[in-house]
Amino acid sequence: MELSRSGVPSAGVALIALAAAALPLVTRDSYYLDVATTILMNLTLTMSFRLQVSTGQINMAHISFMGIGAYASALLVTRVGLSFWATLWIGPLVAAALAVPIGSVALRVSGPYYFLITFAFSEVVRLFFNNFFEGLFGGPSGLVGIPKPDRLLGLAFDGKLELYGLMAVLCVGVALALVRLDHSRFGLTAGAIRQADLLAETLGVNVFRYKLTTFVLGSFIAGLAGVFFAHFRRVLHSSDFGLEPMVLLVVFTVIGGTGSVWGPVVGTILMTIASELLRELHHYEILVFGAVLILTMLFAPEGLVALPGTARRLLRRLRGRAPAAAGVGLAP
Amino acid sequence: MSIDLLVQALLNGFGLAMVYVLVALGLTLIFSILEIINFAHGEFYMLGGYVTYYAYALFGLNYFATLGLAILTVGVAGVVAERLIFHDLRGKALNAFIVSLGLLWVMQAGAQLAFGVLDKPVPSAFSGIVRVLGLVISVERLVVTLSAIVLIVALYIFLRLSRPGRAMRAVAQDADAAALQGVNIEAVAALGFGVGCALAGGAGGLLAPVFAVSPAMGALPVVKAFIIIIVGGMGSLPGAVLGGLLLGGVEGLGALFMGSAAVNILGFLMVIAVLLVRPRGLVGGA
Amino acid sequence: MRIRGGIAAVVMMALAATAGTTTPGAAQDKTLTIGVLGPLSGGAASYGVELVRGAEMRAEEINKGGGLKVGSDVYRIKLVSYDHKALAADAATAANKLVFQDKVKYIIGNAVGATCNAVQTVTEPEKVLFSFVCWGTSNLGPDKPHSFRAMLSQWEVAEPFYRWVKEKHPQVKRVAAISPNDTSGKDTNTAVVKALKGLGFEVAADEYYERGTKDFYPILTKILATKPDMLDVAAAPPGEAGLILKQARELGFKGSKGWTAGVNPVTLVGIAGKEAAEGVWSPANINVKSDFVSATVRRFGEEYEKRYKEVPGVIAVANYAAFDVFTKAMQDARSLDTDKVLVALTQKPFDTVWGRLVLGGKETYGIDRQFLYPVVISEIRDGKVVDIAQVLPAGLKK
Amino acid sequence: MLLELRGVSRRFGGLLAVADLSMTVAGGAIHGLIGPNGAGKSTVFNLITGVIPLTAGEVFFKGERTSGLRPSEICRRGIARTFQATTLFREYTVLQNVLVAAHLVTTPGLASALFWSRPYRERERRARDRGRTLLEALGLGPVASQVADTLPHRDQKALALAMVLATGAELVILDEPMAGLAAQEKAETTSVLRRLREQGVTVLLVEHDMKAVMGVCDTVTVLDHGVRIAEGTPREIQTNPAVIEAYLGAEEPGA
Repeated sequence: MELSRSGVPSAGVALIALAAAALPLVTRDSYYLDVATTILMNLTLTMSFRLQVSTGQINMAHISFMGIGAYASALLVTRVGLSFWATLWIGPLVAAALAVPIGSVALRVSGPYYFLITFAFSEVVRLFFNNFFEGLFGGPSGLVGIPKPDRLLGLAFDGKLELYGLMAVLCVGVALALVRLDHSRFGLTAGAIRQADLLAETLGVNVFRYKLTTFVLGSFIAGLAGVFFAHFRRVLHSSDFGLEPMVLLVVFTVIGGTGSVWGPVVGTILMTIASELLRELHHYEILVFGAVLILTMLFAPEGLVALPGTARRLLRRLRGRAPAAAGVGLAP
Repeated sequence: MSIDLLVQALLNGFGLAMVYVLVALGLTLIFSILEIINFAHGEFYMLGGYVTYYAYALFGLNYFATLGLAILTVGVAGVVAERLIFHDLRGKALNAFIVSLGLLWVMQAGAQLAFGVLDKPVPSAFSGIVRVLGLVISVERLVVTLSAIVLIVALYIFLRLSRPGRAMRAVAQDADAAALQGVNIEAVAALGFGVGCALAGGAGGLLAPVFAVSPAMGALPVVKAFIIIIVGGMGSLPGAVLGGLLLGGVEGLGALFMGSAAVNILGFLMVIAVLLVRPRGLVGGA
Repeated sequence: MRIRGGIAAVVMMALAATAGTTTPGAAQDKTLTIGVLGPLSGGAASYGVELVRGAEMRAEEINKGGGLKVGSDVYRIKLVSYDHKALAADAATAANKLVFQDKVKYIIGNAVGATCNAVQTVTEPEKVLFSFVCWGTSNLGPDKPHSFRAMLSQWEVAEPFYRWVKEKHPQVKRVAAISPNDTSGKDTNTAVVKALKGLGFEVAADEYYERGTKDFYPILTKILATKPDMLDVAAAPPGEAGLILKQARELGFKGSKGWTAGVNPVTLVGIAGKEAAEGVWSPANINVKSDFVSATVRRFGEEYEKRYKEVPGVIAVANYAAFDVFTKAMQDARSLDTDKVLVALTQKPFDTVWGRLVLGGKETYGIDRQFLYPVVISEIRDGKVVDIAQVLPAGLKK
Repeated sequence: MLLELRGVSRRFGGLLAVADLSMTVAGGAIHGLIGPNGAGKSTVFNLITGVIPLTAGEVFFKGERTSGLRPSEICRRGIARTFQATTLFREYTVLQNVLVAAHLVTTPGLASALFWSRPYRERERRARDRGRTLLEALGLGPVASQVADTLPHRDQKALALAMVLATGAELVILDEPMAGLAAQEKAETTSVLRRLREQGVTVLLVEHDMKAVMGVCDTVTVLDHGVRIAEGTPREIQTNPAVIEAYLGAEEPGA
């Protein structure tokens, strides 16, 4: 990772932008646009999740901040009458503001403890939306009747295409910011923390503050995705921000690979498409997915993005003892 | 609110706590040895439940023999899982998370495929209730709790006195040092994973007659187990027992004062509170 | 390497097996694709699976009988069913796939309240007819003219049920209701409480538990302390209702028992045990094996059990009936156009496995989109469901 | 006094690893800390740099209390250290390692990192130039773009030293800088230490190589079982009976 050369990462973002812009030229099928919008929304979530993974945090409450942004925006629009274009910024700010105390508490512990305390936080948030202030959050029935984004600069956002376009702009913006961050000094230090946090700390890096910064920044981005989600789906339910969708985010990210920003991109796109293709299989879908997860982690432990390198290594190893392996394989 | 009601509520909470402690001990044993969190732990509990359903409810095997069979079967399944997919993942938390999640999905969908989607009843082996000072205790739950305590004590003795048990503790404390002293890490890891799963299987077997069995039954105990080991302290047996009693007590009492659905938030708040005050859990070491 | 190769082989076999199940037979006739949604994996899977099976059986019957004759055309029915894992966002995506990818005009079957709202954001603007078994008043209304509830809800059932209890069992004065903490549960308890108050009962408790709960001792201790004469496991699914009754008995409860929104008494009896399930009254239970049900229902039950090795619950029957009603309406309309079918649906009663069925509910929902059919009140005696009375929901009497 | 420890203690369970230790390090000196295995030398380093909390006592740096601060804050005040088992950012190149270490000197703000403004890029360029200069000075110039994990042991040691220096610390604490080095390499390290002293950097080191310690240090403190048993010039220490006793009594005298 050479610091100054911004050409490679920017080219990657440009590629995403180009692909996103090209899709409507290929198809305007509502279903494809819907899936593509979902992918872009998930991309902002997985990329910001990876930002936290890059400093060694597996933040299981990431999706809660999406929920906080979503509920905040939905309520501000329906109850207070604010414009979507205002809550598009207020929602993420609310999420980020709540991330400061929650992150400060959670980051006092690390490793599996951090994982479990963030899981506890996410359940607290989900159960809160589900069981408290029912008049406000809709309780177990969910929040319905959330309007689509209002007009902006003469543009109406009532069609799938416009919503897709909006999400594409948000996603490319987030990707650009995250790629720059990853290839900047900030990203360098973040990676150093992941490799040896104590060494970084003794060299003057305030590890806590770095982690908190990525936590809050990640939560802001999750909140942004949440605001969009609320006005795109127009129905909110606490389970949309529970363990299951969170687990999927982790799966997307890790299957793609956490080594670079492109891992989550590959993972999210491939897995979302695969899951749409397998939707008909009912519970066989999770059977297949489960098997894929296990095999991927066994044969491509660094994720799909790192697969070419892993495969080369594996091939070399296999070639070294190929005859023996064949013999063993045939044994009863 | 009468004292009777408070005591009964507390008793309710403690009623099944020891079974969840068993699940938690399995989870924490695996964590200590392999440094991974096994998310499919609840699915091994589910497997124990189905072994009980088939052996006890369908074939009429003796209740305690069935329990032994559940422990053994699930233990063997655990060893197989470790050898097949977990043995390379020592300490790789994120990869192990994904792999165990995959295993969870495969096992859950596999159970739906093999055993059907509906809840399957397992008849109670013990019926009736004991009334003491106006308090109600179900004989079934009493037997279950006592069996769980016996298993916990057995685990304690195994870890303290037996050779493989001591090897597990040595690996849990310092794997490198244990390896230098000639402990076969590979074997200990496989056995440890097996014993951990066997504990979950035993818990599943114990609760099968109390709760019936279904493919998704593993989710609940594993969440409780997480809370228990965090509150008690990872890797600590007394800590898990303490965590189990605390969680049971809080949930039992909480149900009196707030909506039962909202009670679930208490356990998680307890996790956050404990980690704030004692990041290594109530009984966890430095 | 050998062991890993083993897993790979098993996975490949699983993949091959699943691939085989997805290819439907080719047909010369025109094809009518109908969608089914539901949770097909995870904790709520039993609902979705019953929906799919009910639809599957009716669709197959039609296909075996030479297809569906609509006007001058004959259609073979093709079912497409998607799993939404009980998640609202996933349900919206799945509905999008049905409507825009599979070009489905009819979605017959969905469960879990929050997902219905999400699906409706897709189906209503596209005029796709959507029937479901979700409870919740918000799912039916004049602003949702293309949405139907294919199963009686407690808004239809609770009042006649408790009127019957009041008449036949006057000793019952205080009733406690317990439901899961979700849309169906909230709605059921609300309807039950309204019926109870209207009929002069006392509401001893109105409690909710988190879905997936297994240990009901804590909540039951609280409920039983209010000394109810009758415990209504209102919207609890069979497994959980069984556990509640079993544990209530252990805690010394000896009063009457009801199940306003019963769905599968066989599972309930299995889990509660014969003793704890003895005497449960329900206005919604259906036991396809009972001597009291019609020959068609019994045949359905036998066929279902033969195919799926499980006993059907009320959801399977409801979706079987819904499929029947919608296909009959297509034939009546002599068209697949949803506007015309919509008219045909509300014009006259249908003869179904439930008996006479009409679409009503305007008093409650402001629009006639609720399936109304006779309510059979049953009692569980020695582990068997015995039908003891038939009452008609308000809207069916006309 | 640059560094002062007042009554510092650290307890691990039942074991008192450091007992009521008071000592001072003078500015501009090379100060050695020696003692048999298990004497508590590394623990003292961990206490000074805030890696583990003190059980009792206080640490002052340039007259200000530093005990109780985060390690990063202590580093910001001017104390940097190496670890006994050489720790590096193994996936990073040599230059990247130094850039992370130079973090304090060139603090990058989040906003500037996001927008890659001109001042930000300018500062980055200066940081890299500075890093290269430092690497050249320590003989690591040719391997600057090599991944740290692939370096030979000698270069890893040198890189650890370079990173400590890159922080701009006034006091550098070195935990066995010569362990595993050949005689020739040890001599190079010794001369680097002397050069640092010339530039006004204070050095506190733990080292097992007695010859090297006695050759380069101005002052030597001797620890045994967490207690200070002697302090003085190398000559005084070599003849101190308590020190000789401690080393003879130990299983493994310092090489």
